[in-house]
Amino acid sequence: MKHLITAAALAALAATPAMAGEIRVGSVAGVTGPIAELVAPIVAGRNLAAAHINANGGLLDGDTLVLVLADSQCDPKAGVDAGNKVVNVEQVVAIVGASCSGATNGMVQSVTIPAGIPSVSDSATAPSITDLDDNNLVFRTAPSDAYQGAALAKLAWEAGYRKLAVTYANDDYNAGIAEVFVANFEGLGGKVTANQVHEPNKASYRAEITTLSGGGAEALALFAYYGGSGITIIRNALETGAFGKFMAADGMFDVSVIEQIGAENLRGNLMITQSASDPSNTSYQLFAEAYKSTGMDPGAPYAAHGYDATFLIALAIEQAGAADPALIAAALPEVANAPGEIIRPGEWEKAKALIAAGKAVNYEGASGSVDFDAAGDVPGFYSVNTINAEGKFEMRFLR
Amino acid sequence: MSAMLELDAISAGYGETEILHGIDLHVERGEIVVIIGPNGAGKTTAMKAIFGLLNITAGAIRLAGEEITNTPPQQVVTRGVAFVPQSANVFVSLTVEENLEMGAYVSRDDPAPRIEEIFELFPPLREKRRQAAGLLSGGQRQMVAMGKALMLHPKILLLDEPTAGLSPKYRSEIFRIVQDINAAGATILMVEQNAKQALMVAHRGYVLVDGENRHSGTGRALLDDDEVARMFLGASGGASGKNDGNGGRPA
Amino acid sequence: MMAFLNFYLIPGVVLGCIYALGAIGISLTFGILRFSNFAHGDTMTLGVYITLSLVQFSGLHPLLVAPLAMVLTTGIVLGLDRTFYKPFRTSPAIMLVIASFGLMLMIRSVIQFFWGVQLQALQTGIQMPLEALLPVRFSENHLLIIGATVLLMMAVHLVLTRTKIGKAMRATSDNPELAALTGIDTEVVIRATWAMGASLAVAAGVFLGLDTHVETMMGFKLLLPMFAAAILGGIGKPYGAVAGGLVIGIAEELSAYPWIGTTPLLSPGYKGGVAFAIMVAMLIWKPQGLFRGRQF
Amino acid sequence: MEQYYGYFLYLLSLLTMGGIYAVLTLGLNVQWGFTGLFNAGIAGFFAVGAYVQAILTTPIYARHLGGYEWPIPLAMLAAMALSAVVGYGVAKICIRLRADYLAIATIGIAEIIRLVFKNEGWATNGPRGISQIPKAFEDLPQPWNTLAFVAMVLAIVMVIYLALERARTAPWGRVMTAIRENEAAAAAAGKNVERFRLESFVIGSALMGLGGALMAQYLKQIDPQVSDPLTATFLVFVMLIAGGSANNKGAILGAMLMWTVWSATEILTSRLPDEFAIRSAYVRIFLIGLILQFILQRRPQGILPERRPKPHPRLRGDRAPAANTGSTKQ
Repeated sequence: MKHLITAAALAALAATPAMAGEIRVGSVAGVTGPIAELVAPIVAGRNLAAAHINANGGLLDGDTLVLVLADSQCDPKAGVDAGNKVVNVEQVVAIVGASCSGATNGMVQSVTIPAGIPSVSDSATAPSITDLDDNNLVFRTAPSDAYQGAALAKLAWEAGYRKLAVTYANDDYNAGIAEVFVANFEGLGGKVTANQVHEPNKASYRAEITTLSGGGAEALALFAYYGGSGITIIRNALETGAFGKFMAADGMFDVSVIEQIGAENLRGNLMITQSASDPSNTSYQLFAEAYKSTGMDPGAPYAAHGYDATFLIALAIEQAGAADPALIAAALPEVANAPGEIIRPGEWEKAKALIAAGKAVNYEGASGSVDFDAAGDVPGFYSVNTINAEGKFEMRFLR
Repeated sequence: MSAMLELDAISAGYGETEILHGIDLHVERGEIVVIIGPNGAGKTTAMKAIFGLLNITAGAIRLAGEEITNTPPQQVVTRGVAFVPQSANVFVSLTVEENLEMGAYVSRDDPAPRIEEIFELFPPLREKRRQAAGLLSGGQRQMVAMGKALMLHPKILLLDEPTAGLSPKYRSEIFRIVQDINAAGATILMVEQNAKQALMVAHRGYVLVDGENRHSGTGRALLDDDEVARMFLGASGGASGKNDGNGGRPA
Repeated sequence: MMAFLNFYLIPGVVLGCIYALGAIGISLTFGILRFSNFAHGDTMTLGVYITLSLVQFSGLHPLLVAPLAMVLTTGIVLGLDRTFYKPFRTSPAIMLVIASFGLMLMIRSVIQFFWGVQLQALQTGIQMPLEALLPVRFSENHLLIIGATVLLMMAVHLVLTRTKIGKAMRATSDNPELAALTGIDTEVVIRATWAMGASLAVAAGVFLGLDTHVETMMGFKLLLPMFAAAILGGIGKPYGAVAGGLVIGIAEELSAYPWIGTTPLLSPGYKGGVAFAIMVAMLIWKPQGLFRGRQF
Repeated sequence: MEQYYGYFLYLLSLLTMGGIYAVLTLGLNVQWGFTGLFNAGIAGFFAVGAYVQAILTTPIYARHLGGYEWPIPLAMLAAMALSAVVGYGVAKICIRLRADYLAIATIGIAEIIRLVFKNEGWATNGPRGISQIPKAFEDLPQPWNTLAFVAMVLAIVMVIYLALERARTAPWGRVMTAIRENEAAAAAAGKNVERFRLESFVIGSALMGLGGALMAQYLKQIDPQVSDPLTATFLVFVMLIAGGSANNKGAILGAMLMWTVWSATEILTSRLPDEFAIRSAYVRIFLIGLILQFILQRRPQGILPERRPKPHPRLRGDRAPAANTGSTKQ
């Protein structure tokens, strides 16, 4: 037993304080747990931003930005624990994360707000985060899903749908977005013929789909994670012939949807909204080009948001002129919002020079223009993705 | 020629509790030997000790002259000892036939001919051969259990209270069967509560009290012994277990 | 009526087949090694990933390489048994339960480490129902799954009733003490149990992978329904596990059928609870299970 | 200096979580350690406690039941009480089940409880959970609020410990041990075995509810994921077994130690080279599994093995022959 204790003590000692020339930022994510497959590309986005910064002069006087990964397991217990570790042991000056809304809510309320550490979440979309009494410490580059549900409802209406069936996975993200979607679609005059929750991770949804198809809906609005239940539902719906057309939000945005169902079955039949900036936009293209080096799809949900959150924190550190949490928190809106010279993904050297010269900068991110409002939220920008002739997602920005 | 089975000053028990304190016992080829004694005297423990089911702390057990002290049960079976426990002694969800087959598990030979022989010995089992053993009556189960034990022509058969819980009719039936299989050549060591009937079929008997030998002798002699009669053959067999050490050994 | 058959009953049967195959292993382990094996679901996942790698390597149909995956998985499971379960053969069941819990974490993290957490597929595209059978909607995969399950069940039945080791397995599951007294080599029986349980779990996992997709939590997600099936059928009763699996699979699907009016009888949000409710009810009112399994 | 202050705060967080888990392990120790009741549905009672605490204390919020704004201690008592009531209900129907069956029944019930919390959104805000849960002492300045909360948790652990130690050595506890060891003998000695088991189950459940109430405060946020069986049931068993089941000190030690292992292994694995960045999380889970196996094989009775209270005088006489099963027919 002594060995175990010794090992734990060594572990604690190994976590030496930030060495000279090193500035630590927490990277808290649900690496294991129910949405592990969604988290990997997001963390890659964060790491890419850190790599860009370190390759182009680093922070302040050439300090290295070190992202310290901690696992929030998508569970508030683990989120709080991860927050405690990065804040107290790793002595980070800011945090990106912590993936799921529940884990984020726990982490910020229990750890980072009391400790005065700013955090920028890249994927927590619950509206409850807006309501927190956060001393202006909690930011997010992921828009509250209040926006996306509305965007998708409008899109559905404009696409000519009047009667839709809705089903959503029973998790914090999908339940929220479905609720907003239904309210907005009905507000526009549309009819929701069936609105049904489903339990994720089941092997078959044929029974649910059959019930949903009863009301003569023109399409199925599907709010789910692709891995949890989304792909299975589309597959079952096509196989049973219950639905041929689908609308979905960004939990479904992944190439594996095309790979598994087959492009020929989905072309013209699937629309997926996604929180993203204009793909014709320079910022997104810069990011997408660089992200390819990770071997993953730059369009993966919230990968761009992960990049932006990390880049913003770095800019704020630069702007603050010191690795000081309070100053970083204050600087975050300054570097994110107008006025200032536009900075895009990868343009670290330029930003560093401008800040050094005392000029204002305004980051225009890969995921959108990331302008924080008073609550630390960003407005939603969405694109819609359909499947093109080559069997790839084709992105169209929604204005 | 050495005895078929010999227990030489065996001490054994469960964990730290010693139950047998130096038991001596021997069974000769072709004998029926019965162990009687009050509750908690260590009768079943002695059986389990022979079978390698508990830890023997002192003494030696020899089977036809070879030592088998603390040999694991599977090897004891291979060496030719078969044990029929008091309860749960058949595989209830297996058929009668399959139960018998399992009795020959350690052998590589085809068990079918021997199964037929067993049916000769226990005719009622033949018509129930495809029935699950769990559906049989108590007496028939006991037959299955004994048949299973006899599958490999064991050198010695250990029976733990074969008549426990049976009706008087079946009880006599079982004792008759015990004599039959003995006549067919099996050596038998059994533990019994029905001391009187058991001693009548047995060649010899042992009386265990509190984990020690108290009496021994031929079945007839023990039946005639006043002390034994008072202890076990009277109105209340079990209640007299309190009897202490000065109860008088045979002179 | 056709809708009931096509969209509720047939999917229920397919799901039931998958549960049934998985539950046999749980039931046998429970009966013979006498503990609830929490690592069973992740053993299934491991087998599916091995199959996936074999498919990617050979380009053959998953069902063709599955037997090899069964053999490989069995080998791994036997190694794990030696290292992690054997020291506890005579310990209280809780030690084995906890050991299996630790093993569950270990197997899963190894899978996640080597294969990653991204979704993968044994087969891509969708499968339309076979024309010839319409209006009954059976897709090719579903026929394959049901057919292969029937074949496997027959194989299991033959092994258990016609071979010496199979009978010894049933005997040991019935009464382990008596089995030892009879001279049955418990270690051999245990190895056979692992082999059968793991192979069937791999088959179940591959079927699930064919019907849906492959991911690292797939087996774990099936664990509790499989437990429910094993309990329902009676512990240590392989045939019971099959019946239990089918009942639970069908019940889950039918719980969403609009028996009264036009809305599902039970909100699909509670679908996962159906298996547990059946299981708890069974434990309370008929703890020996449908097939008179061992009672503790 | 700064970093040592940080370590100190992390240590406090380990003590807090360890302490909350200690409440759970002590509850489990009453059920499993003393009485041998294999309750694998800890997460269910834990969740009941957590949700009761959250609903009773949070300010009014449109998306879930609330607005009662009870004082924190009162809500904690209510959380215990309701968990006890649920525990009574579960025990009433399941208590006669043996070992593994009880385990599986309670797992099923805990999952059903979780589904209820997840699906009855009007009361619980469904999967999004309840946020902004008031926490004891949170108005104090940092670090005093953290210290005060740790002190409260540890004081609660201490009180439970003392109470359980008393119970363990009292006749009640000795009867429990007797029931675990040999139910028939206990019953033969005239003990109403079922009632004792029921009492033990209810007491354990109440403690698990209290653990939930503390956890809700500490996290300030709960959702159905909090009662994930992995971290809310199995981990608790692991802690108790590692610490030493039927030993109250062992239960506390196991909770503290295993939580430290659970949490601190990440500090090790996050140091792995970059290409392992994400995969390190899996390595960590693997390590936890391995450590568990190590403890099980090397120290199966736990770090602090059970210390037996003296057997109950009325049961002692009956034990010896009963242990010799088979040789006697009662």
